[in-house]
Amino acid sequence: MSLLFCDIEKRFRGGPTIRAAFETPADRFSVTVLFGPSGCGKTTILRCLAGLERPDRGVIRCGDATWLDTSTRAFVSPQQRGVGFLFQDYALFPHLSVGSNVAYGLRGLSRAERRRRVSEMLDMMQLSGLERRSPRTLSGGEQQRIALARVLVRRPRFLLLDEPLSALDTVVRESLRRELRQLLISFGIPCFIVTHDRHEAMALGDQLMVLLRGTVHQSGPLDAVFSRPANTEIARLLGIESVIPAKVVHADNGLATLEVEGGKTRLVVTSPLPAGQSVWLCIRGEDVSLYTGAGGTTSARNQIPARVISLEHEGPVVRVILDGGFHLVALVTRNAAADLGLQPGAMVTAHIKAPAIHVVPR
Amino acid sequence: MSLLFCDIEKRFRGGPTIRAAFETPADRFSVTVLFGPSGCGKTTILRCLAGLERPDRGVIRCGDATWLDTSTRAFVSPQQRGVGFLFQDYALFPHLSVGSNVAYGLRGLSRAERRRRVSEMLDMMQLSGLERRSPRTLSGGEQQRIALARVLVRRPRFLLLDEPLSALDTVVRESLRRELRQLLISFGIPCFIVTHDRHEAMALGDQLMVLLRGTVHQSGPLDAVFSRPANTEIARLLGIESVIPAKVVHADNGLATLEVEGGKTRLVVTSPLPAGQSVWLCIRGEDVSLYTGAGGTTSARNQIPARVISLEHEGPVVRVILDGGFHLVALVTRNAAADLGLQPGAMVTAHIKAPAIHVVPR
Amino acid sequence: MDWTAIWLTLRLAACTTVILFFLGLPLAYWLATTRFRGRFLVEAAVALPIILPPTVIGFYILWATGPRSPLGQAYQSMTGSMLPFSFAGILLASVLFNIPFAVRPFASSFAAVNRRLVEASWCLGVSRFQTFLRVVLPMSWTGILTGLVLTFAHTVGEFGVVLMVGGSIPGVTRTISIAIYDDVQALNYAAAHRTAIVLLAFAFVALCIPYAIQRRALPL
Amino acid sequence: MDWTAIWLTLRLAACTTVILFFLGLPLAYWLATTRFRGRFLVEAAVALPIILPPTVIGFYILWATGPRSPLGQAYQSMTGSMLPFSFAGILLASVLFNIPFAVRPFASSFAAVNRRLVEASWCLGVSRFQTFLRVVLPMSWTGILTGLVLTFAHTVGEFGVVLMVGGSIPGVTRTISIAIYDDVQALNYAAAHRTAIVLLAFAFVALCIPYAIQRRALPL
Amino acid sequence: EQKPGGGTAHTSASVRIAAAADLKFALDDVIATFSAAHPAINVSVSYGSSGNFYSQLSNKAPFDLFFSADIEYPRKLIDAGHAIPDSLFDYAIGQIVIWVRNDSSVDVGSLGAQALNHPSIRKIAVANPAHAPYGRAAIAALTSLGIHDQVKDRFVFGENIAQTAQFVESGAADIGIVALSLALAPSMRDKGRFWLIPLDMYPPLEQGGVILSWAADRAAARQFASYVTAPEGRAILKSYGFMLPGE
Ligand SMILES: Nc1ncnc2c1ncn2[C@@H]1O[C@H](COP(=O)(O)OP(=O)(O)OP(=O)(O)O)[C@@H](O)[C@H]1O
Ligand SMILES: Nc1ncnc2c1ncn2[C@@H]1O[C@H](COP(=O)(O)OP(=O)(O)OP(=O)(O)O)[C@@H](O)[C@H]1O
Ligand SMILES: [Mg+2]
Ligand SMILES: [Mg+2]
Repeated sequence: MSLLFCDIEKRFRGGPTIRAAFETPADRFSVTVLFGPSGCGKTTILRCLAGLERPDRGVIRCGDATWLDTSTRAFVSPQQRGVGFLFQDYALFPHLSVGSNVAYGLRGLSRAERRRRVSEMLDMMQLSGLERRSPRTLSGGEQQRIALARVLVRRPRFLLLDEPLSALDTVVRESLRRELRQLLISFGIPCFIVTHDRHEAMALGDQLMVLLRGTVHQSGPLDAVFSRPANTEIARLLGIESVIPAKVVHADNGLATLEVEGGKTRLVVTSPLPAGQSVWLCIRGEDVSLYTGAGGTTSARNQIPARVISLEHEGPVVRVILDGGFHLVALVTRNAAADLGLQPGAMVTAHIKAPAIHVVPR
Repeated sequence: MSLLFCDIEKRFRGGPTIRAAFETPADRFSVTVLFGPSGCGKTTILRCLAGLERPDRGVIRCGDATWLDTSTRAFVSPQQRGVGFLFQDYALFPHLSVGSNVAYGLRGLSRAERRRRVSEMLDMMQLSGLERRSPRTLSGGEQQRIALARVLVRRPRFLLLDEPLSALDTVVRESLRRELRQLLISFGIPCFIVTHDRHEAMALGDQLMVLLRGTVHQSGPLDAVFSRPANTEIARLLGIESVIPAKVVHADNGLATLEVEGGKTRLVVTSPLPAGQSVWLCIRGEDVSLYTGAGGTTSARNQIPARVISLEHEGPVVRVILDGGFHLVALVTRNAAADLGLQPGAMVTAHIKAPAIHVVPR
Repeated sequence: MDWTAIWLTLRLAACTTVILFFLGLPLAYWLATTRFRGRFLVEAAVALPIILPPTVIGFYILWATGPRSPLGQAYQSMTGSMLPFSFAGILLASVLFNIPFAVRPFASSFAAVNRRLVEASWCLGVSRFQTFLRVVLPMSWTGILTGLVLTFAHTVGEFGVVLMVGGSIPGVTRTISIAIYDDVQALNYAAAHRTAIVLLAFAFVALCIPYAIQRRALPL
Repeated sequence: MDWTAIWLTLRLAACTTVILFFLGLPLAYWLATTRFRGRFLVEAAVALPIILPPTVIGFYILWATGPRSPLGQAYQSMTGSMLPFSFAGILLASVLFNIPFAVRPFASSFAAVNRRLVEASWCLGVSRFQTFLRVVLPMSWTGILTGLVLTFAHTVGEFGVVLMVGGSIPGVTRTISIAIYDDVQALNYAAAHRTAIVLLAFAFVALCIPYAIQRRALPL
Repeated sequence: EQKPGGGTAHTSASVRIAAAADLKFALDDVIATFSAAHPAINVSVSYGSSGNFYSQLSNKAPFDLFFSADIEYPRKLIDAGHAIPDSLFDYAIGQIVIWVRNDSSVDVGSLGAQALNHPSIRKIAVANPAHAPYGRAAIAALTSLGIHDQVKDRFVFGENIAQTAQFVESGAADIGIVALSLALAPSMRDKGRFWLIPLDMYPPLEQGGVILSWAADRAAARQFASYVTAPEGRAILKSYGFMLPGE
């Protein structure tokens, strides 16, 4: 199995130091998402992989080839790496037609062959007919696909995408999110995608690397990272809505009973922590179900009577802020909210399944 | 009652012509959202209101004052309009400290009074302690609040906000969305907000104006526009997921029975249309409820057996693509999907309440 | 070293720079902000002194300000003295001749100021003029510095125009460049070399200032 | 009209422009892209000819290319002829003197090319040189045109350096500006006026070209 | 009479002189001795090209006295009403020499005018005959010597006689025809050899002067002019290589 190995450090004068160490398969499809807030170094890592930025220290190896080794001063130029880079603003050449943009990187081929490959690629991207247009006259979504076509027509070993959807408006962005993943799958090459939108991360990625202040804080399969953030900061970043201080009062064979600080509420979670341990509880809004009236039999271990404090509409979902002895957030669909007759002041029962509560020791 | 009246037309050479005609109260709190895809003219309308752009034709009146009248060549400068404009990138003065930025527009006051107002405003915005910092060293959210403070400290008659949240990363954006609305309410002045994010529109607005290709296509109270888009294009823009061609086969006192084209499915909707009329049906994903097993008694008139084609995770919700004789999309929460055991191939029943289906004649 | 000439030259350069600071800023601001379609004509006119031979310019300035021209007569009836062959005369010539060296850097740095900031200031109720003073000027100081340094240094090095209009009168119109020229004419090469080296060193150091401050490559 | 002088001047301006096109582009590209910390020294050196009096420059060029200097001797042993008082001599002087008028607009238009486009080209496997030819050049043509027009027009108007190095030989080194000067010296004012008017008109029209094409003021 | 002039203060005893460049060394010496004899009169001088001075004086340049390299310019100034008609005087007659650097292989002393035809000569520096009187004299001399047509292709033209001297002195030109006064100047004297072209080979280079009509102190100006043309002045001029009118 061929691997991409990367262990680098890049310092900016007057800026932060950015460090990244990871390893991913280099020969089969997978999407690694670099996720983190603005300025955390996502773009910098991508640029180091492409050879556009020189790390101050470190090694990058791709299969047998050493792309960078600061100890031996080895450095392979961007031209030689055979990596495809999709820039945030697409960086289409404004003085060339769509066709010439796509053909731009195809050298050393006969004219006919080049034309064949370009039109094949444009077909594949549903861009045929646009060959002679200027990129300026096209919509954001079309521009994105042209940029992708320009990169993919060279059959790169890797694909690096820097916020591929952020230049688009929301309507287009949401529809292209799905298309993009399908497209990447169909090409079957390993990809790195930078984003600071967790919905985008979920929609596009397999692997997730969470960056904070220039350092990779957590990485692993998308699900694992999302359901088990390593600390509260990552948890908050990933969209956990309620982060509640609590203490373990009773531990029993993987199940722990906790008492929420300052309240009398007790919660059961799956956790091996000993009694007396102080923890943060992370509860995602979508893991909180709300019921009114008498609760029937249910698999949820935690049933918390709570009062609705406020409702906030957010697109298809409603964010319900609850007071159950502690601050709790639930996400429900609009018609669920209507069916339940949710109003500020209404009483509800919040159901939370034990495995859905994530415990971070503190 | 004092009104803001606007009826303008602005032509760009080689670009589109932008038209807007509307009227809003000018003396009490309300948030009008200008919503539309990129390039539809939202910013242009805001700039015309602020006096930064001169319409080619039209009238703007605010209360008794005529700000613009192209027939009499009347034009009131931006300085005289007393309007607060929040730019997309905040446009803080990089050579001034935070305190000086906020104090910038306060003229003709004593030094002490100016300082008092600035610190009062900074307190209100929870920015105290940042007075001496340079705007460059602050986070996006802080910058946004400073820009808002700079505008609000002058007590403007109107507030114009051009994509106030788009310069922020998603995590910050979502949390500030809520704060911003609270802040605007506390100042109680009429606001115009530009956005192309429908979640933002829902979270911030009272009134909605939908713009397409330079023209206001629909406007009204937020709920009304969202639940009754004037045409399919607006419906799609506002996030209606399924748009289905159908024909009225039976009309009965406000209730219509429709047959979906190419299928045998029949749906009941609330619509006064006569039999024989061809229509588009617009069904929002969040209005489709899914059930497995035997359906009990329910208020939903339409119960459609359907097969799950695919599932797409999008943050807290799962987008379920269904085949029920026609293409149907449902949005459900993650744990609802888990509880229902949704898998491609699974059979479910989709419940859609008749009033939730919007009918657009074609 | 001819200290009289050096002192005169510095005085001339300083006056030229100050005058072009005040004249050049509004002209440059107009060029950077106007939507007037014939702007390119004004820009071309501003750039003309770069192209025309200094002696030609000097010759015409001499005629235009001489006692037989309306301008010269007006000046004479107002001040009682003559423009050519006076400090005021070479100052006028030097100002005209240096317009592009001040106005072009000014204008290009004004144009580089984010228009959004200017509009933000207007919307905060601050007048156009106050906005210029409080936002545009402080944000384009490196460009203004470039223009001033170019103007100052170019005046120090100027030769043809001042020779024509000034007439090389010691202490009045005989600047350092003309002193070098006179030394060369008098075959006094050693003195010419000495003065030229000083001038070269000065010009180089002066030019280094804006380039060292301004990180990005400068527009001309 | 002195057609010999006009023809010679056009030839000189054309040769200077062509040479500075090929010399100036790499120098400007280096200036626009280098991270070398001493770049400002090179920039200052490039700008020096704007500041130094042309006659001083001409004087030193004459010494440096004369038959007793190493450069002059090398040239002589290679070509058998002399640099001063030849077309090659004034061409050399004119190229040196015009460096800033070509290189500064070139460099500032290169610096204005979006770096992202250059990097995109590299990532598409296209070498640095090819990227320059296929992306940077086509995207900065207005700046290059400005530089070429300035160089051409400035050579037409150049006077001091050519006077010092050229020796005013009709058809060889007597350019149009020198012809005007000679006419003025000979009190032949009518002819001088005629030629100067033509020169002025030419310079103005030439300058209008880049400014009219470039919508935004220069880099401004 | 208008009262021209820039910022200079006019004392009753001040004379401002515009003088042809070839007078540089001689006139400095004359002024020095004049000032020693008349300490009350303050004399200042600017040197330059006579053609330039003519344009400037036509625009009332603030000089009292003009020493031209060619008497034609003062005459024209009188015709135009800028100079006092009866103040015209001639003060010297220029002489020209054929000059080579010391390291030249051409033996100019024995070859005379034929030195210009020497095979090693590639460039001959001559003042521009279109406007420089020394240039006209040089061309006339070569014509009457019968070698003008053989050497004219090798001419390079100096803007004035000083630049012509600079061309040869720097070695850029191999030989040149320059003013005797320059050949005798301190910076040229030791660097080269010359051959004096006989006076009858070219029309006399009459150098004349004039007092300008706006001269503030005509008496002082006249006093200096007559000092130059008096025996003291003539002696100095002669020592710098000028012939004197009437000799
Ligand atoms: N050329 C540079 N010189 C100095 N500092 C830099 C440079 N490039 C990036 N930085 C700094 O390095 C940090 C990381 O930048 P980077 O662009 O990698 O962030 P990012 O995670 O991509 O952020 P965003 O989401 O805003 O694009 C930032 O603080 C930035 O200011
Ligand atoms: N100064 C201008 N000159 C020419 N065309 C312009 C100008 N300003 C805007 N336009 C054009 O007018 C249209 C509307 O522009 P506007 O900025 O108002 O759109 P918008 O709705 O704010 O879009 P976005 O969401 O991208 O900000 C666009 O097509 C734009 O290209
Ligand atoms: Mg980035
Ligand atoms: Mg906009």
